[in-house]
Amino acid sequence: MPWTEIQADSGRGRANFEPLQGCVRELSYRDAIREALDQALTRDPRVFLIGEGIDDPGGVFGSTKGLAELHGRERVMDMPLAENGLTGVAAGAAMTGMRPVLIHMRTDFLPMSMDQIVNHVAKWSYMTGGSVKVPLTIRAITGRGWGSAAQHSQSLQALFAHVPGLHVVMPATPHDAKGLLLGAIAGSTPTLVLEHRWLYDRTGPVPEEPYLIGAGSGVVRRGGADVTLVGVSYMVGELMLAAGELARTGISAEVIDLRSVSPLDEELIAASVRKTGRLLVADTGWKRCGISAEVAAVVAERAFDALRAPVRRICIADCPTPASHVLEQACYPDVDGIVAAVRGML
Amino acid sequence: MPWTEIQADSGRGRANFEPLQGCVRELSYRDAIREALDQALTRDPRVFLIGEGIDDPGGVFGSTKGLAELHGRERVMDMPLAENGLTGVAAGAAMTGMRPVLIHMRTDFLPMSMDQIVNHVAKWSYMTGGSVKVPLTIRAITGRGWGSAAQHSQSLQALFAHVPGLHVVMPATPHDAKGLLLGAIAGSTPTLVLEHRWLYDRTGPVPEEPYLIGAGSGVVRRGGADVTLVGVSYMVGELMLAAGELARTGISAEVIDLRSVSPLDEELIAASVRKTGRLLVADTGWKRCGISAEVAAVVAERAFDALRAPVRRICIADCPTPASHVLEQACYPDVDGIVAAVRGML
Amino acid sequence: MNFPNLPQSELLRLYESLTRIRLFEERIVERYHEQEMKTPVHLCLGQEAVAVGVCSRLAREDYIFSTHRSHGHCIAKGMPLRLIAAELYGRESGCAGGRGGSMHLVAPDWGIPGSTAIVGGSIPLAAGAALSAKMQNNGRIAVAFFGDGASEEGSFHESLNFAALHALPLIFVCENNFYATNSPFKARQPECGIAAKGAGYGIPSVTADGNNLGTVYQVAGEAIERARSGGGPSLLEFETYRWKGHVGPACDFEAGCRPKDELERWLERCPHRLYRDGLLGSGQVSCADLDAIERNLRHEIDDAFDFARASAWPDPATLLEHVC
Amino acid sequence: MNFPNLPQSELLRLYESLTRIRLFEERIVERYHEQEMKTPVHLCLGQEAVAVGVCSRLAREDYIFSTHRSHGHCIAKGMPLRLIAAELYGRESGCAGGRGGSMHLVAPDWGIPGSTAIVGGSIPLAAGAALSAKMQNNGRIAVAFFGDGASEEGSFHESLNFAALHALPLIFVCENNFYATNSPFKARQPECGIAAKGAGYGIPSVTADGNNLGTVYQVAGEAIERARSGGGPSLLEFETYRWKGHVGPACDFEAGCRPKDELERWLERCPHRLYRDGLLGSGQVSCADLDAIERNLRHEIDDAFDFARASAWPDPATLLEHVC
Ligand SMILES: Cc1ncc(C[n+]2csc(CCOP(=O)(O)OP(=O)(O)O)c2C)c(N)n1
Ligand SMILES: Cc1ncc(C[n+]2csc(CCOP(=O)(O)OP(=O)(O)O)c2C)c(N)n1
Ligand SMILES: [Mg+2]
Ligand SMILES: [Mg+2]
Repeated sequence: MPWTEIQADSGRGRANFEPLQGCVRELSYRDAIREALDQALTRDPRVFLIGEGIDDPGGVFGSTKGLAELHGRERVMDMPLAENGLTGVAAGAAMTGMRPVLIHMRTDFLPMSMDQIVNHVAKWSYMTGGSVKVPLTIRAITGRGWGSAAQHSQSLQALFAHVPGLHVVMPATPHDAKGLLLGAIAGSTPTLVLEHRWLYDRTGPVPEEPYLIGAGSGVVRRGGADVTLVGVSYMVGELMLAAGELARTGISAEVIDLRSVSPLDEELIAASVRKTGRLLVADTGWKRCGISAEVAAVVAERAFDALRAPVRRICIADCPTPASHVLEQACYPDVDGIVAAVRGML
Repeated sequence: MPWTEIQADSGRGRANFEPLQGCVRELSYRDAIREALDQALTRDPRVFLIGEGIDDPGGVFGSTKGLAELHGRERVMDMPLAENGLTGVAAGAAMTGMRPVLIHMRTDFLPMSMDQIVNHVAKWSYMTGGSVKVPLTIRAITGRGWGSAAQHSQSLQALFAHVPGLHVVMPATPHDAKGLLLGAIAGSTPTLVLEHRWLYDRTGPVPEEPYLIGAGSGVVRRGGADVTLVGVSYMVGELMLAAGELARTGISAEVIDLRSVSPLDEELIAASVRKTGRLLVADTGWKRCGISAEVAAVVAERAFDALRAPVRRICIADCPTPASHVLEQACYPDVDGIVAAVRGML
Repeated sequence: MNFPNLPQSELLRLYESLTRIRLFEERIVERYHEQEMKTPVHLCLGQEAVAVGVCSRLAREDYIFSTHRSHGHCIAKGMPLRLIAAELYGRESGCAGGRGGSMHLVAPDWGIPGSTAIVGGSIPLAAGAALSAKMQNNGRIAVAFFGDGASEEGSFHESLNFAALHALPLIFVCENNFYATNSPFKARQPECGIAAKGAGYGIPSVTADGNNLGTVYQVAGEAIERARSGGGPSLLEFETYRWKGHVGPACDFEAGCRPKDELERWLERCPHRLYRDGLLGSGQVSCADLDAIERNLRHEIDDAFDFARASAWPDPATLLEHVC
Repeated sequence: MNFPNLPQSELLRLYESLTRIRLFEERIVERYHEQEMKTPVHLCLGQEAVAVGVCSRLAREDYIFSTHRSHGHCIAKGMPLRLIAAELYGRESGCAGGRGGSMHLVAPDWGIPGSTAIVGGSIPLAAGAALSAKMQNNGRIAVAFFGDGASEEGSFHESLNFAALHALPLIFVCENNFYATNSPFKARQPECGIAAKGAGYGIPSVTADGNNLGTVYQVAGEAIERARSGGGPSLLEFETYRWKGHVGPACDFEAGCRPKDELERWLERCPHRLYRDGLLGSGQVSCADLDAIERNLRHEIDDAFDFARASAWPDPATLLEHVC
């Protein structure tokens, strides 16, 4: 079992936006994903990738580019357009000794396979009394912009975070993209790895050796005393920018990158809010029953007495994504909105 | 348009658990649903019902019993086992002049049709700039108990409440079952009516004439000063029992029946918590990113300074539903647990 | 009666399996009213020959994925009755530790990675197991059991296409009992039959008598042989009939769910009696041989139910175990 | 060339429609680099004959449901170019007020209740419109346009079954361009063809040349006639080819997505040139007639693009309008 040789990295508390100690190599988020897949395919014969067009010249925005040539089309498989059925196929393979990575170009295609994900994959371990595990990894990418509109821009993490039996991780850095993906592939829990298209070109330090990050641990990206800013995925970078902006007027913001929305690092959040007394949550998805609701609820349960201001939630607008550029801009949250919200809390 | 003759009933603040003024007729929740369907079919030729076995002798736990004989099998249609496709069929019919009511025996079958519900039905009005509406009503029933296990007992309202473009209502009384269902059928917004199997035999006053309850308004079922208990569906009755129990030791609980989880009656909740300073939310579904999270978040946003105790959430356990009776009992929340939680808040 | 030309030992093995299912299901009917099996039961009485004919041709390592109506498949595949009975009784010693109940029978050691109560769900899962076997080149094959209703789900089409594309070692076994709950076939499908769907994918497909064990044995054998030798998937539609209501131990024709004479016609074609008559008619065995087998089976079933009822309940403190 | 034997006016109407699509798509190619159309475009260059052959046989009230690659269908159905162009430019005057973009063209007044970018989604929606027409007995029929990729989705199978069961006035029109994004047909389906799927449901099904407008016109006409007279659904698979990349105005063979000689072979079978040559060869029209039509069309397109670019932006304050 090649995975057992790899040290799991809880990563808690380390600011991965800073250069990693001793790690000088920079990689893009895209290449970090690709490296993780390549290493998993190389080290573990049980791993295979499957997805629509993953072996084509584009290679899922570059994240699978060349892997079919390296590892063969039996292990880097194209598939028919049949998301639900193929999720079942991948799950059935996972139940019988393989470690599939199922890849979707858009998170929007996941609702096609909700039956298999929610009713089968998430429940199989429990329904079988733990006797059959489903070590399935599902990658899906959320985009933004260029008029992709309602069916090609969704950020649906809450639908999966709601359902017990799944892990849901959302890397914000190249380092975490590699580690969380390898952690998902190595683990025995079915895991959704939700990536953000707008992070693909971002670069950062990524160790060459394989390393695993398990689901469930957030990290403090920046320490602060006046307000806790909690975010996921693309919004973490926005929060970091907002924190920088706020610092210029003397407001000290702590930024938490959840990395995992299921399990959720409740203690990290609660401890921070107990310190700062203020909470703003920024999510790439919708508000109602979303990740931001859960984070707010956790704080209302665990740190209510520390709260010195109303909780604020910064999410995508409560509508399907519009196509027109001017509406898009109104729909997506931005740094100015975050900064203004924080100022309103003080 | 027969619907315009019917007075919409906002219902806010009326305690429907008490006999309605001037209404003496009692009906079961099951028969209230059946009456609503019968009246809709009678008054509006655009209405038709479609679902697996809805014309059989059982008639969806009695809720459609005899309607095929009364209105014909063209309007009370059996269908193939093809939930996603048939949701699309119903949606296509709704886009072109009909008012279908699609019926599922179990809420668990809704994930099969998430693609059509989330990607099509919920988005069509917006994607078409409001030019094509989808007046589709989807009924689904959640059960409990008798070892139905993980795939036959889910309460998935949060998955739908998360998605803009849908209304999601959950009647707790026979009166609301009729009014919310008629409201859904009469409206132009696609609406999920989520019923609870354990309420089917409950009786209560139900006016004979058709009446509409729109989505979005909760009701205070019982006034109180010390704690706000917010619930939906089957949990409302449990909260009422808990409130009675608490009253015996001098604790005055206000009970809110949300009736609608999307839209959510935020102001009703916030106003109550501003008065009582304490919030407990009871849901039939899971906790993480669930209805209880949203209610807690709304309070953390809108009434944080009134809170005098941590928010408490009482939900189904964070696991798929087990089959064994002894595990089932541990999995579902009960009145004792609610009472104990409230005592812990005071 | 297409009675198989087989060695006596094989004929008796089939009889034993067929009878084991029959008696086990009858025992559930007998005891269900006690309300100690607190789980819905979807009995396969009347349909046993499909399970036996198919599973008797499989190796223990081969995979089957079943549905809400899984008892027969699992018993025929060799799963010990104790594991099933204890699961029905919600006990810790059940195959899923009481978490699954009747609809989620599982026994990895007997090639049963699980069963699903979502109609159509078993089909792509079995295709996945077949893919897995192919990738691991371990010589195994997979069987998807499903009903006529499941053939209407998109997952059936998606799996047919994928299996044909990759020539997977997979057998699609449809038990067409002409009903999905109380909905008759003709309210759900045009009269083309289910096997007809296979042709569109180039998959060898047949419709056969599911109440004739000899026929099932033969048809399944050919498909399994083809799958094992790299010939790809097959689709087998077996016509059969369920005797009891969709769920529970009672009949349903009194409730108006199905015409009584339809049931009566099918009762005359009882798969167990047909096979037993053929067996006795073949002159290879005596009544006494068969009675002895039945006696042993009754002991086996007594033991399973006793074991189940004597087993401990799951500990509620373990509620959250095995979620992930 | 199966050139249709039709009155001159009808022949010219077809030519006009075919050319309108061609020129409109070419205009997008011309202007897309300006980055003012901020929406992905899936062009139908090379596939126009299917849209024209089918839609020219429909009444304005008949329904079509289209996909991400919908421009041709909507234009052929009669939707004004202004509504499309303004939508591509994200303007308030677009068919969806700028909310839909290129992939969600809609025009209820021209029988277009909408288009979906979820592959396979258009099929059950069209079946629903057909059911609606049948229930309302209003004489309308519905068309589901979809690609070869969509035929792999379960929704295709579910819709075939439902349409056959209820003899719906529905035409399944599959544009088989042999690719889904960059995945070739043979990586996704066995070599049975898509029309072969219809037989399993008793649905009349044909595979035909989608680049020959005459053929499409004839085949579609027969199916539409059958649907309108209560004869139920048909499945039409039209073989064709897309000239541009899956999305955007560029070619994709340089990127290695498809072999260049494949494209070249299909370019030789340009549906527009084939039809134009046939038309001229028929002796019924002159080059000058056709040039006049083209000139008018260019003005129509100029007008549409000018209108679009001169139109107001949607007001961000209306962001939350039309959600429900
Ligand atoms: C996706 C889904 N839809 C509906 C149901 C409810 N249901 C349970 S069994 C059943 C009938 C299945 O019929 P068939 O596949 O023919 O199997 P049979 O019961 O006849 O063995 C139905 C509709 C379900 N469990 N799953
Ligand atoms: C359900 C779903 N899966 C995947 C995609 C991504 N996607 C968009 S278009 C397309 C190819 C569709 O192929 P086809 O149906 O043949 O239509 P074509 O583009 O060739 O016209 C794919 C895979 C999608 N939009 N929806
Ligand atoms: Mg059946
Ligand atoms: Mg194509």
